[in-house]
Amino acid sequence: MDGLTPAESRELDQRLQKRQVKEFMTVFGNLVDNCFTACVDDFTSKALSGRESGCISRCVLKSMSTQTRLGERFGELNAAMTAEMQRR
Amino acid sequence: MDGLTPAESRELDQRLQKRQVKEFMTVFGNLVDNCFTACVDDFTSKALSGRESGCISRCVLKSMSTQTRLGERFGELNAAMTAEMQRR
Amino acid sequence: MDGLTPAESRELDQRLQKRQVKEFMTVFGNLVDNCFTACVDDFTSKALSGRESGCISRCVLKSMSTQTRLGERFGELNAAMTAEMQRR
Amino acid sequence: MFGLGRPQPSSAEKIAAVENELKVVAEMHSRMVKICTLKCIDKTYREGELSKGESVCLDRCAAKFFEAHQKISDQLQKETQARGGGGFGM
Amino acid sequence: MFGLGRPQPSSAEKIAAVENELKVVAEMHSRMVKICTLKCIDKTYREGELSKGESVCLDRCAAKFFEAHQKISDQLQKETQARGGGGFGM
Amino acid sequence: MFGLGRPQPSSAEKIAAVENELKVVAEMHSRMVKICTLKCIDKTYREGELSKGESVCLDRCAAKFFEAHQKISDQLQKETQARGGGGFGM
Repeated sequence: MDGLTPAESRELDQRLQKRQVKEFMTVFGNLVDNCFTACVDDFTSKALSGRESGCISRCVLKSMSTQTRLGERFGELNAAMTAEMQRR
Repeated sequence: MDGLTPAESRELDQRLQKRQVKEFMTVFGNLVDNCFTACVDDFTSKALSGRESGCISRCVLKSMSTQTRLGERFGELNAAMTAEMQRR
Repeated sequence: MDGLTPAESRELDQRLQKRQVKEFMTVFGNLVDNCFTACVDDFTSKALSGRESGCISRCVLKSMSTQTRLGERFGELNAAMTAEMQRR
Repeated sequence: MFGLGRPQPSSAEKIAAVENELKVVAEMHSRMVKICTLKCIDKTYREGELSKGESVCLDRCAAKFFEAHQKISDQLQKETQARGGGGFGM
Repeated sequence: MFGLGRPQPSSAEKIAAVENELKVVAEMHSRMVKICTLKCIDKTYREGELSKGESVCLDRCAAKFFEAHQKISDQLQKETQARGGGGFGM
Repeated sequence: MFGLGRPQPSSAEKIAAVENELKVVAEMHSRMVKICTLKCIDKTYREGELSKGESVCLDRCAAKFFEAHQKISDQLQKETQARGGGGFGM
């Protein structure tokens, strides 16, 4: 995992930034899919109703909290697993 | 979006062509998934029945019309959104 | 499909190896998704129950057999289709 | 989508930027097709043509999808700023 | 799949063509596994081995999947030509 | 994940290895979010905040997901060795 020269680190950083942008787009896309699927079901009008709009807002908020909470758990569990594997 | 030199445009065109091929493959794959899932449910034989075959044909036709119609709407809505964002 | 020089073959081999790794990761990921979704449904505890654990084991076994069996069928059908297309 | 003002990009950067923009648009398009097909199209496929009801549903679904997309994008930007950058704990 | 006759491809083009062909086949394989697992495998996983019924179902599902794939590919080519190229409004 | 002991990798190889490792981790993360959202979050979205029940469910789902992931990875390695390499008929 380590032992990279400064030039290698810089190259790696750039790639990781690209990856982060890509991942953000995926998270965003999944969020749109999720919240639209869960909240929009009435196609008698072409504008979002108040109910749909509110549902989407709450869905976005809850999805962000979910993402944050699971991100924390993932970090902890991944650290524990990595430590475990190095002990083996 | 603009300000590209001719060489850059050519390079871009090539990449866009590759992208189009890739997108076509995705659309095609989704169509197969969709129509197979919706139309094939009888596994007492290894050949498509007349009913399944007909269902798949209609599914392909309807999917193409859906793709076309949504493509038009997408173009209009995207143009409107772009115009809106430039006005901001 | 053929007519590659040795250097081209070597380059191709490397790419194919990368592809295989990538495909293995996808298969593995789908298997985790599948077996977790099918087997884990009780969130009153944070450790897998005996029932869940057993279900996952059997799911992995069955998924491997499925993969193998469908791999064989795919090979046969693909060969037949290729032969058919060359006859046209 | 997330317009960034930067000076003098290189040739490769310009191409990558246009390419990326188009990729974002293409993905949005593909998501819309998937979701609106699911919401509007009768899965029995008794007919090969779009019914009047399905056509209207697709049009409205497309409009709602764009509205929702914009709304979510705005809200996300606001929330992310409020929470101080990072966003999503990523 | 969509055979194109072109003269004298370069080294990189030849490799890309083989790679692409294999990618198309790999994707088809992966779609087939997903869809036939869904159609044929009992989701309770009470057994770790394929039952006779599941095995036969997988074989038939694979055959039907290939037939449907071919059928759809042919129909799409015909329709696209009839509608004059572009296809899908893409 | 599948640690391979190899001598003296080149610069490009080292970068690709780190990148790949991170990609594997990112994909696992994204799968976990998808699956645990599905298992734990009430789809009516009557509330914008996680309920106590949902929060606890997410924590446990994450722990179970890791355990299952590890378990499946171990089993797969064992089975693949037992079946003599190839695995999955790939």
